[in-house]
Amino acid sequence: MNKLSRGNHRKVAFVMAMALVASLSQVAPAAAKGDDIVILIGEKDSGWCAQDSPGLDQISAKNAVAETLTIMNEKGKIVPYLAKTVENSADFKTWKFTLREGIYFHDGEELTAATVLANVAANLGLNPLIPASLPAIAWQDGFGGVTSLAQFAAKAQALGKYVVQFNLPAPRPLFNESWYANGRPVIWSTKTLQTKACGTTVGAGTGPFKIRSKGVDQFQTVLEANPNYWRKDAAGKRLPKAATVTYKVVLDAAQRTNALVKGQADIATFGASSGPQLNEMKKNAKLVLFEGRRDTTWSFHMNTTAAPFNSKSARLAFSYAIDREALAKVVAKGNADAAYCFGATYHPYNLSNGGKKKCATFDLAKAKQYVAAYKTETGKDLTVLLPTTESTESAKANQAVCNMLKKAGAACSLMPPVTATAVILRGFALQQQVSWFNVVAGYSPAFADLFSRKTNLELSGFRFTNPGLAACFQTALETNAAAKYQECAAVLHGEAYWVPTYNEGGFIVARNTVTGLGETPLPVGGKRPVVGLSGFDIASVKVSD
Amino acid sequence: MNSMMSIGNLHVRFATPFGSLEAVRSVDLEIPAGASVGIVGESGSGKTVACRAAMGLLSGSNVQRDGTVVFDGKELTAMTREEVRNEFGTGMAMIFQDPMTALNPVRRIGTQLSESLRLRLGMDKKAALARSAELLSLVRIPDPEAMLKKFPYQLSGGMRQRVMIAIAISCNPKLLFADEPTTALDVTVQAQILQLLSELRRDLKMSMVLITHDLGVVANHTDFVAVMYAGEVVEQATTAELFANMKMPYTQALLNSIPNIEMKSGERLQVIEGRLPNPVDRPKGCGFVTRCSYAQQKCHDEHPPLLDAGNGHLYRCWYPLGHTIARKP
Amino acid sequence: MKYRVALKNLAKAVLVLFLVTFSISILVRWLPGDPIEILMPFATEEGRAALRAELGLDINVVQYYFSWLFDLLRGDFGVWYASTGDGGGVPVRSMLAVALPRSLLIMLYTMVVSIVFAVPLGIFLAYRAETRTDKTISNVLFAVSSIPSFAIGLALAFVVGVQLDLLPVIGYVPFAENPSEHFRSLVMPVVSLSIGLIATFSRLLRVDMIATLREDFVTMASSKGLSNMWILWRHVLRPSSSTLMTSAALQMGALIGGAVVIESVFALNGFGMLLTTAIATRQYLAIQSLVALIAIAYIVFNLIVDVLYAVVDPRVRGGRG
Amino acid sequence: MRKKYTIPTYFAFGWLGFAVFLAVFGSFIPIDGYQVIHGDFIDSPPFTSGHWFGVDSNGYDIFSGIINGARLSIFIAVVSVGLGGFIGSLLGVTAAYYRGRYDSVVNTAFNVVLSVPNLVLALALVAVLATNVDINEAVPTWRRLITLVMSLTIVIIPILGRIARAATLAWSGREFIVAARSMGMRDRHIISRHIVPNVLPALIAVGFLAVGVVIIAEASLSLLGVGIPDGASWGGMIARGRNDLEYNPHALYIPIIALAFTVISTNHVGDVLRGKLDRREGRL
Repeated sequence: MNKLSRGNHRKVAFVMAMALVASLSQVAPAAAKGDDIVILIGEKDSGWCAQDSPGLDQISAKNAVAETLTIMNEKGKIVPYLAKTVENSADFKTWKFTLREGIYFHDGEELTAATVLANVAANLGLNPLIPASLPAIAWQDGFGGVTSLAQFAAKAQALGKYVVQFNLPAPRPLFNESWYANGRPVIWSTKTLQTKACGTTVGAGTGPFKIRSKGVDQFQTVLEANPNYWRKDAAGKRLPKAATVTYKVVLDAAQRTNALVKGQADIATFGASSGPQLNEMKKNAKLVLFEGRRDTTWSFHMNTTAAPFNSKSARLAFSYAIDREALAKVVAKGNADAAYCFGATYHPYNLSNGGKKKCATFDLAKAKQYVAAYKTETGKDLTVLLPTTESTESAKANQAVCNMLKKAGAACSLMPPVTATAVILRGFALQQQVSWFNVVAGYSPAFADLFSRKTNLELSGFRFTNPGLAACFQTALETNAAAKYQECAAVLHGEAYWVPTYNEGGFIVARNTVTGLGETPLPVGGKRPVVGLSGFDIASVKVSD
Repeated sequence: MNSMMSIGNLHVRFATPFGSLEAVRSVDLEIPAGASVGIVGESGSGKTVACRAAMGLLSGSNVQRDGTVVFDGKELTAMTREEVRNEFGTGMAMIFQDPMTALNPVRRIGTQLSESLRLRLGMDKKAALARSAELLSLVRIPDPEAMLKKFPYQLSGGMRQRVMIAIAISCNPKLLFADEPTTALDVTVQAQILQLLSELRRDLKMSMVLITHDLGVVANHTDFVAVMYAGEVVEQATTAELFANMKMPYTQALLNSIPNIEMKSGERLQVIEGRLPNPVDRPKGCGFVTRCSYAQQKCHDEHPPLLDAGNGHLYRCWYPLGHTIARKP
Repeated sequence: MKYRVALKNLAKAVLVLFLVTFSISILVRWLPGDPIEILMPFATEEGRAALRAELGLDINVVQYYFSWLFDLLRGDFGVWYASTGDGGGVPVRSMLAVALPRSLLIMLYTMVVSIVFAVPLGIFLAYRAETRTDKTISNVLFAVSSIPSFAIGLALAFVVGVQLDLLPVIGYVPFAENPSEHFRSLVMPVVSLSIGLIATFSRLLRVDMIATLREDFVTMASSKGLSNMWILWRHVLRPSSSTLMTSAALQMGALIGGAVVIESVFALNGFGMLLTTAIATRQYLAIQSLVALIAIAYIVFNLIVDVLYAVVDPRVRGGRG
Repeated sequence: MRKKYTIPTYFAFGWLGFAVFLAVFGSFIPIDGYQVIHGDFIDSPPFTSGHWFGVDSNGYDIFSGIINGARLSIFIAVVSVGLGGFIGSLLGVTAAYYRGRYDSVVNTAFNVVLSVPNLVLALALVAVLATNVDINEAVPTWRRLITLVMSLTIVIIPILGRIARAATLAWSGREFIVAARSMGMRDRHIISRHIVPNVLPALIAVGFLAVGVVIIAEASLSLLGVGIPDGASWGGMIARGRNDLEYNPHALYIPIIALAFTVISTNHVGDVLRGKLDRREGRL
């Protein structure tokens, strides 16, 4: 026992209480906001330049800085944007882009035909400083596989200071779409293209905002208003309206929700997989939700070059095992539709679009049957490995799928994110059995490129190596006929190369103090959609506070 | 007379972070068969280390032992660890100073006592336990059967020391080291234990080395005495010779520091002033010089060799007692 | 003499450091898959060869280790390869410049807060030892120290952050930018990390202080008529704090990497996140350099505590000889 | 005199017994497996009929998940602490007993492992060991489990090894060890009969604490996505329920409570055991 006498323990308690009070009296008022907009996104910044492959969240940030020649309006039509007009020959082989005059990059360069040619060359990997880019998937074959600047000069030329003409070897009815490609092929200034750090920390575009800082840790990008921005609002007033925009990366949807509810951010983006959060935010009077059209189909893509999905039985077993209604419910909580065909019903690939053809379905008995068939075929049990990312949503959704597969008698486990991330870095699904893939195909069938072409990227596991199917899609691409697309799509479904799971529209949630989302008219008429594939129009956004 | 153990030129050095420490320096010692030899010295004088080194109980990478030890005609210092181990218990055994720490607190007396019988003598469990009970009665422990089942903490100090002795003699050793066997006990028990040891030695025909700081103990229970100071033997003789003809001032100081029943009340007990020299950094002269009331300049400058006063009486002093030299004021 | 001991300890620390970094070199080589395929899927042959040389895949692991070591000593922590797959990237050093200060500050605040609360609490409990108050609080602390910090963090973010609307739920604000926001942004992460530590520390201190209170010099001080507060703070605290300090040093090392989960809960993107990402994305050079940093920090903290022992407890200073 | 157990002690033993019971006999309880999706009950609160603990947002019954998680969490903790404790104390005890170069090597190895935070170490080990060179080949669940257990074992080895070493150092200086040697006992005998019985109480007590550490470590690894595949452990349930905090708090808190109760109980039992096992020594 203690040798101290008792009595003044009150003093001890008092000292402790004082310490407690002293440490809690730190609370200070929140910082003032004004024209500073904070946007939370769920994707890390891995670079914006031609060679990088940002996802949708980062593209929306990137498009606030750099813009595309064409753009998609809220009706889903591709219209000229940095280009004033886009003309094509009747055979879709010659395309002429006339640029707007008087547009200047953030570094002072004027937008001219020469700038556009420099950008194309960079995207094709002809700029020795900038390696080949991902948009090249969409372009390279269109240019007939050019490998040198000399070859390139024959295909693309400046017809004047503001006019560029492309001569293609094969018909490309959707060449103007390739110049949009969901906001990817932006036009950078020539100096930017010649910097090795292009898009990582620096970048001069024509957009409403300039880069103030881009964190090397990939978690924060701060933009400031471009005073010389070329577009004006409906009243002819100067844009942009905000002084600064901060894109903060917060990987977890629940944290984005918390921060938004608290007012730590003005706008945040969400996928339908954040269903519980979305449902809760819908009830919050301080928040406004915008949902895009449900035309993004989350699908499983099978790697047909390796076991087990080189076997048709395995693919069919997988396709029949997935209870799409249950999955949509688990993942999106009513914020997405179960998907049986590619895209929404109006999509040219969609087999039920004006047709009577059937898409993939859920059928447990058949799934079990094909699992057994695979066993007979190969002597092995069907074992599936699903890649996951760090996010809770990913683990949740994949686990639900895994359990569906187990119900059908297949073995299934989740690939841990530490492995999956490394694998994904090898170039999408280069070596995975299967991967989630969102087919952003709402208005445009351009993703047929993925099935039909050879590129320098050799994503052989990623694309179909089925020559017959590739030819089918090539023809579809050249004719742009819905019937042809559907013919190819029927093979896709029949062979279960792709397994659609659910359709989502994507969400943008803003606080009710935010105004101007999707308001600015496009120069050629129409508007950008609030929830589009390349981000909303940030130029007109303002916070009233 | 047969020699039971003969220690020649024994050195023990410990490597420490502060340099090499020589705990035992050039010790020569003869232990005749059947005799009892006392080793006397203050704590820290190296007596325990010397004995453990002689037995081969010191181990570790920081210990260096030089010299020769011949036990029962076998040269221990030339044997492997395993061969030496085979001599333990049956050849030589040791009784420890503190029976409190020398018994394993978590094991029963019976287990601890019988394990050496089983492991060293190959007895079966039953025989070993029976023999254990005999051993306990040999060391005069009442009700040995009940004692076998007890844990060390349930015993008094004297009882524990008896158990220690029983363990040590369990395998009939030829040579028994008793390292301050009574220091931890109270005075009445001390006498009983020493008496017991002497009787056991006689009955079992063992040799014994009795390590102590108490010259009084030595006087009653040993045949030969070696006095150690700072790692060296400083005086050595038969017990009778030593007490009759003391040569070392240090031995005398030790004798004076024993409490005496005949002391008058109020009379101060003499203590040896000062400290042992730093074992890492020894003075070059006599180690006792700073504490010796007879010290001269020569004692500071030169280390005294071991001199022979006849009768096998060895001492290490430039100015032994009996010389007529003025005491320092 | 004492310098020799210090030098020997230092030599041991350096040896441990060497072994840690060398083991990591080997471990990194074991990571499955061809690093070139992962870091540079789109590179040219020359680029691949260059990266191969940079990662030391063309030389044996020993040679590679030493070249990495010399780079590290020169302050070159290697390159963080961009996901572009062309072998380009940013220096790990600049990534560290962003992430490290955050984590260090969080650690520092956590330690300060934990000790500031744990010491009075430990003293109070020791003072009231074996009373009902002590037993109740001790049991509660015991329970609290068993709750994982992320659980506390998640609950705090929801209740204090969203429902009570008191503190920000995400993000980090640098001190230079806005001092008051800086502290506000770190309150919840620090509290979630501290609660367990406060419980652990005060329990440790309580036990040691109860032992010290039994010693005679306390009776002595008491008999001199000194007040209990004075005795507790001036006489008892110092000799009772060695276990607390040891534990604090060990926790320091663990906190550096262990705050990973809390960093993800509050979207702080500090050192822990950097390290996890480095492992996930096979940033070979970065993994090595980051782990080496942690090991260095751990070892330095332990050396500092050795010195602190001597400062706090003179017995350590004198007792060595 | 036998000290009476307090209420918390009864609770701790009771809970651990219950958890072990669930782990061993959980599969005989007549309810659906944890993987069954109860589509109609998604997000049901606790005490819904048929679902005592409610249903999480994936449609999994939480009670069933707790039972299954008990099995995994306890298996992982017991095996890795048992194995790590065995290897660690083997190394620690022999190192402290034999000293010398062997001791330096072992001690340095412990320091090397300890200087990397255990979560980082486990994460790196899982990344290395639970990945196939051929990505197309699924890493089987048993291998993931073994990898996780191995990683946590490696984390535990130096923690318990150091304790064993320190305790052995203290005990091997005691006279009874020298006494045993002076009687000609073999080293192996001395270690197993004289040192281990004395070191064991401390090891068991710390071992129970380590069980708590491992359970939390497994949960943290799950939160980082490298835990037990399919999120079947308590940590996995927490990781899955994390985003549902505001909507289905029970999906997060029930596994956290189960986990915290278990950790509190193991810690408490560790404390009680230490007191009990050390009593003989304490009386000396």
